[in-house]
Amino acid sequence: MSLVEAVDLNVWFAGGRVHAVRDASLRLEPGRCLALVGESGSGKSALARSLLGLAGPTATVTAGELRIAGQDTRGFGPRDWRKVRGRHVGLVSQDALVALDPLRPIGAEITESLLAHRTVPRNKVGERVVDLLTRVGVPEPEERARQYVHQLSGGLRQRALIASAIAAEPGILIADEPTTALDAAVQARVLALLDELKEQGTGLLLISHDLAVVEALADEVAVMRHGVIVETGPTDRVLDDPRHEYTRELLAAVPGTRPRPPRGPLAKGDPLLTVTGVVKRFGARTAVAGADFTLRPGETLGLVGESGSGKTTLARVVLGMAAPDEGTVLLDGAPWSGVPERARRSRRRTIQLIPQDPLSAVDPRWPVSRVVGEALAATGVPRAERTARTVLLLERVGLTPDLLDRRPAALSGGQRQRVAIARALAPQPKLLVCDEPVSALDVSVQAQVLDLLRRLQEELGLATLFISHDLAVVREVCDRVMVMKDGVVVESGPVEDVFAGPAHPYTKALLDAVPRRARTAHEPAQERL
Amino acid sequence: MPPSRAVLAAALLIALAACGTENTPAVGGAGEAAKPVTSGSLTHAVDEEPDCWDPHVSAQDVTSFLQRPVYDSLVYQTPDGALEPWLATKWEVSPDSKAYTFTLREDVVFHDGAKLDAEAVKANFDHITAKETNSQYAAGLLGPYKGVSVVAPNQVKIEFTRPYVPFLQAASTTALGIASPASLKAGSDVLCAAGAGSVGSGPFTSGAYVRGQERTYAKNAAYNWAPKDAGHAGPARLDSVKVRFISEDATRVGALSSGQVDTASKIPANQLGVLKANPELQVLDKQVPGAVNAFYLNTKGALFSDVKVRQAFQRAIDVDTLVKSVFQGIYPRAWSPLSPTTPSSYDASLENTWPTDTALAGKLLDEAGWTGRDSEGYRTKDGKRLTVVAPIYGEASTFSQAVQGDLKKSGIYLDLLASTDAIEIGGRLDEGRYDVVELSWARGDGDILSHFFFSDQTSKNSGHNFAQVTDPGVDKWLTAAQTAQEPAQRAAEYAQVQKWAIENAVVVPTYVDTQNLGASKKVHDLRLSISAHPEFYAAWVESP
Amino acid sequence: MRGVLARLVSAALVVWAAATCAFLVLQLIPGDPVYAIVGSDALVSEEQHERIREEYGLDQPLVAQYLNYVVRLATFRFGESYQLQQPVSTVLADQLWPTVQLALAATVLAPLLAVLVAVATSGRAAWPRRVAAAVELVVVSTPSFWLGIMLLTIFSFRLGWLPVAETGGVASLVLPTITLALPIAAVLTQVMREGLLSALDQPFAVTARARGVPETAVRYRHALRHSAIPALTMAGWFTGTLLGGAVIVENVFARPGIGRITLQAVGDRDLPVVQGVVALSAVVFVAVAALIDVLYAVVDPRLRRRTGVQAI
Amino acid sequence: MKHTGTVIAALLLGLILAAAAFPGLLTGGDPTATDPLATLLPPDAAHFFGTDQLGRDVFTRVVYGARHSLAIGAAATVGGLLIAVVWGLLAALSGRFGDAVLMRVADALLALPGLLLALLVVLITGKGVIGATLAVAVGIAPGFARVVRAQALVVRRSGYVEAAIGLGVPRPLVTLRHVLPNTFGPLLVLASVTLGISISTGAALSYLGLGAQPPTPEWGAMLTESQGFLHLAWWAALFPGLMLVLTVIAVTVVGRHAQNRSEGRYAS
Repeated sequence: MSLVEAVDLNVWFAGGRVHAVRDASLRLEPGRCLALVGESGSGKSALARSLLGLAGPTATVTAGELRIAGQDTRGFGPRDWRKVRGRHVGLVSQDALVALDPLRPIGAEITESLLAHRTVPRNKVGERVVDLLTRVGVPEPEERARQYVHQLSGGLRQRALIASAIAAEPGILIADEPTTALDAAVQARVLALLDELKEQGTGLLLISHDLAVVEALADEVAVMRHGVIVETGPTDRVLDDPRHEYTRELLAAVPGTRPRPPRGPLAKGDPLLTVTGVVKRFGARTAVAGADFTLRPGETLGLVGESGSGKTTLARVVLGMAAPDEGTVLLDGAPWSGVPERARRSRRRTIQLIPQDPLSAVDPRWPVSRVVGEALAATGVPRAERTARTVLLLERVGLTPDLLDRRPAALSGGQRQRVAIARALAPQPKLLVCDEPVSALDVSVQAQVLDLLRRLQEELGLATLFISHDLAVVREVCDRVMVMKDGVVVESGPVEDVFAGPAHPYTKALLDAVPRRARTAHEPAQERL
Repeated sequence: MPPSRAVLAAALLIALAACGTENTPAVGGAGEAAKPVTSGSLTHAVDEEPDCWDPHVSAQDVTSFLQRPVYDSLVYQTPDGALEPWLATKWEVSPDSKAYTFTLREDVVFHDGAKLDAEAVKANFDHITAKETNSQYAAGLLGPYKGVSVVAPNQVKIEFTRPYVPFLQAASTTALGIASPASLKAGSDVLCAAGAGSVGSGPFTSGAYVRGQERTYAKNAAYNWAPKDAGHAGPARLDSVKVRFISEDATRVGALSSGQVDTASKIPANQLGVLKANPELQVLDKQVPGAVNAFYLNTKGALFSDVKVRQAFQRAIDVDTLVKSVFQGIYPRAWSPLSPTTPSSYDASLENTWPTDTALAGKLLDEAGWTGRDSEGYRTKDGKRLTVVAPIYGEASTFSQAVQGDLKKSGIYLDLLASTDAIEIGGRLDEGRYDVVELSWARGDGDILSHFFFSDQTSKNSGHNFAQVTDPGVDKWLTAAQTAQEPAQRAAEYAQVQKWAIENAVVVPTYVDTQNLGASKKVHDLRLSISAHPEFYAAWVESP
Repeated sequence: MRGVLARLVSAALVVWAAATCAFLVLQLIPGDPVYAIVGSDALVSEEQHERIREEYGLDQPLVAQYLNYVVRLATFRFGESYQLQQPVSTVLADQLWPTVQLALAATVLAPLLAVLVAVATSGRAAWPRRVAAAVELVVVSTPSFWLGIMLLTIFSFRLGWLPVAETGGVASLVLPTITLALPIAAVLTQVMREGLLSALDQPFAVTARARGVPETAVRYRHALRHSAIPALTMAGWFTGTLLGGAVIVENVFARPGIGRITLQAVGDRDLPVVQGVVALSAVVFVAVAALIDVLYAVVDPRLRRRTGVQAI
Repeated sequence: MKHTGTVIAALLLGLILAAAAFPGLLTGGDPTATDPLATLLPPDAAHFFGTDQLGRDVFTRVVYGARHSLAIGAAATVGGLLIAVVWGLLAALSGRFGDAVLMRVADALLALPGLLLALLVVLITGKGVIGATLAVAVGIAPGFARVVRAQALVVRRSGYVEAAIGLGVPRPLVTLRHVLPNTFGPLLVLASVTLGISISTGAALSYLGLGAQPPTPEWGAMLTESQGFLHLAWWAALFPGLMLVLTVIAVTVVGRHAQNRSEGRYAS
């Protein structure tokens, strides 16, 4: 018997004005994993939630057939759905920090699942909580049960969330982006736990935008776009031999899965940027504990590390936005740190930032023309020439002049980032600092922006300091790479060398955590090089 | 509320002398069939609360009223105004009216057990006149005080530097009430705080006091020295009295109507109708003797130094209509600065001699050069609006506002500067930065006129000569009246002053203050004193 | 221990700063304070004025007056009231209880009302929410003095159900409490409902529903506690409103209390009393702030200092 | 319609503003004209809202009252805003020490109930319309100052300010171009919501006898006067209060609408 059997499922929102899911059909068997793949807004979450009767208060759900654990759920009232939830279908969502009640100990959260269906006698509940925590691999379960979510690490949190979802032993587990909020290394371990549950017979409905995760876990894939399932099939078949146009697009956009473009010989010449022994402290905490590197014209240096490793602080020191406590920064051979702002001001045009969040990076009141115009004015472009130059810059970053009068709120995320890039290019810099330039963007947009950056780099011969937590992206765009951990640069070298033979255990761990597909996908590209 | 409210609000002082032909209002008089009960309690609502409860210090009328049950005086004054022995069995006045010798009762015991004697009385006069006491009123009542001396254990003599006939009336006031000498040593904190600090020899002892809420009194069972005409003898009939402070008129009346209190004073005229219509309630009223409510015009000010402008102001106000409207026909309109009930001094010949005449007022103002008109219809001269500045301590009364509205019709802007801020008002009055001051001041003696018109009684100099009159003739008449012991002679002198004041338009009398007391019909034998406050001593309440 | 000390020091600083502000403000008042002491009654001579000036230390240089003031403040003496000729501390102590009664009653009533209405109107149906929102808007927009007057007119004067003035009994506390609590309750309801609704939209509420927990249990067990956090943030405002509201409510209902004495002192320029009230309300504010910090920690374990250690 | 309530509120506000600007259009009477022969008359055709204790027409006074009540509220809000902008920006832009001092002062003032603060100001200025206006302004200023400072700090740390600095734009120019306008915008919205509170507080001060003085037809002051004869003439207390409530509601609804718009809640 199938655990889930849905035929022609439709979900509408807002009194029928938004058709979120159209005629979707799917089936889930015990011990199997079905992955729903698509970009945000594709309707995959609405579809999954409708299997719990939780599509939302404004939602209308219809289906030709909707059987869950053998019961026909069409016409179910709130009371009937309550019996299904938790007992037959469990939910694991994205971030346990918010998906578990932060004001209650995790033990209470798991207990709530147990008591909701009275699957365990009241006096056995404590024992059962400990069992469950043990089962999902939480050490010292008795103590953990008394702790709150914020007291647990990301991995343990997610395990606790899974424990609360499987407490009443549901046959079906919906995992909605279960690892997105986790660091790479922890991600792998949580995926292993889900895999184990699947092996034990749970039917897993996985929702993810990360194809690597999907490949690691799913037996079957359903690709959704605009509420429609455009393609379904066994995972390997869909990923290796996509039949639908959209699936192909999606696959091509995943960073790191694309061929690494040929790169010229490593740059030579006088260093544009020289960082020597830079240390930056905030109170008792040392954010950067001694960084040394140089950057030559035309060279791209990747800076990799998890959040809190000191990447952004180092970038701010390089940009002259923060003064180092020790060490020096030379720009174009002249001191850049330790000089008054007045001395820096005229030289600032040399080095420009492309920020992570382009929305906050532009004045919300200003139209595009003024945003770019300010940058041109700051570098002495006469007023008369500004409009023409702005149009040229917009064209250079792939934007049309009709956006000139738009304000940031009326632009898409990708457009905004392009405007930010145009502004950074306006003073004709020699060095770009890109701080996670694509991590706030959708996957398909990410690829376009990365392409743009790479093109600009080649055309203009810019040196780039490229900061990212995403190894795949770094590998794609950088010549050299530095790995940071707790403020210390633990390893650096040419990208190929570091990726092929990581010397530091931390680098190794980072690389191991990258899902299989992302790694293997590079093999042919390397060969082609 | 600072004591100064007593000056500018309609303040009433315990008055001397008889109230002429007025009947003594009392609730449920002797004619009633009901038999007095010698137990029970009464709750009374008043509109204001003393800041300092020491009658020797406070100038507030309400302090005198609310401390009366606790403190007895040497002399008692009946509601009809006659003086009779109280703590003093008799007194002798020296022929030059400069010395008063009192012989004291010998059976009087203070609430703390001390006996009344001449030393005790001396201690009181010493306390009143001591600098540390900062007496705001009692010391002033003593006028040209020279000193006090013990003549015999039961005889005490008070002397003055010049003849001072009004003293005997002053001796009957609560302000000169006799406190236990021990209690006077407790310091101003304790004396001002009421409660256990107030120790006298009165028919009631001072009970608990909650500021802003209520004060209680308990029967003094040992009391046996009531004056002859107190309407009762021996201990008070009521076991206890509770006084509640309810400043909002509507609330006070509401409390009376709903039976939360048995009696309430200061019933606004516009609410009397409601009370009278209530079958369970009754209303007592009594015209207050002394200075009527009047506007005193600053004759030294820029505006009113011109007698024509003063006369215009006097004639412009439609006093008859306003008094009738605001006080619902209950308060009489005044023609003289003195109340008709002030004994042996009222000049009835002034009546109807200066009727409202807006045409005349207009003509006078035109002559004085106030010929222009501004956008709001006020008269102007050299572009300046005809503004009459009237500082008011407290809030502008309905009557003041009605006058303000009426004067607008004649193009005069009456600027009512109402404030409880003594710094501002006091400064203004002392420095003469005003055009008119409106007030009433109760006293059963024509001598009140000297407070208002004697040249040295300026605001800065402890007096109420707000009109800033400096006329040798007036001074002469007033001095003669203070020295003469013959009532008819005094009356003649006072009549001169009244006539002069009206003819020179230094004052615009408006209405005769009338005290209204609302009471449940269950309350009996509650009468209004000479100063128109209820006397609780003889009162009793029907048991429900 | 260090935390407690730091807390005390910063609390003392706030009180000191507020008191200093009050002192400076009162120096700016034009005119001679002696009039405030003796009143404008002219039965006091020039000479007596001088003596009073001396007695109250008004003849000393400003710095000396200030130091004197701070020292007195630190020892909880506020000097003597100009008007009542009693120590300010005595005056305030006498008036404290009626205000505390009123404030406590309102403190109980307002959150109670707020919780009831917020929970009742945070359900799926939108119309109770709309009705409640409209009522809240009206209540919040109604100045408390008018609300009080209207309640008084209707329930005391027209219907005669409740006493028109303070009697010391519970009945006379009803209308003042409602007048004081209603606007607070309306604002609290808005905040709590917003908190509830946003909590019900949070992932943890979805998780709880996905466990098969009934909607009401989600609301009471999870969301209500979350909505208490923004409500607690309002506590400073709440305290201020209680004290400020007391000024108005006590005057409307002719009740004794700190509010009444404050208005009187302001009207009379009874500066020692004003300074006393300022110091008192600063102390209350600081105390409430400390209490709220404790409550925060009770409600939200993330704010408990000791438990903030990351356990991996 | 989606914003029916807002439309009604806007119309009401328009009417009240019209009354404030041109009271003569709505009533031919004189708000201070007394009539000793027509006191405390209940509402009828001649006097829509009845008359008060001096025989003044309550309707006329309510109409003219709009001017005084709105003026106090609006002037106080603008005044409070100006004080707060200077105060908050000074704190945000001066160094750590200046910031600490200015914000501790704000803390100290915030520790006092707003009404008490207003009372302190009235002590200095003396009572009257100007005193009350200043009092309300000072009462709201410390809270606003905190908002300005917080907003200024957010803006100062925002990407676009850093970008401008990164382009070499001088700091004063950055403050003028980016920090000030982006701080002020949200504040204006806050002010529109606060206006209702200011009107209400101003009326409260007048009610307490510290604001507009009789015979000024101000709503709060009218309520004080009416309280003396509540059980005789309910109309004298009802109508001024009702207008006050309606005004505050209208201002609040329109203000909230502006707030929601500026926060983009109606964007989609």
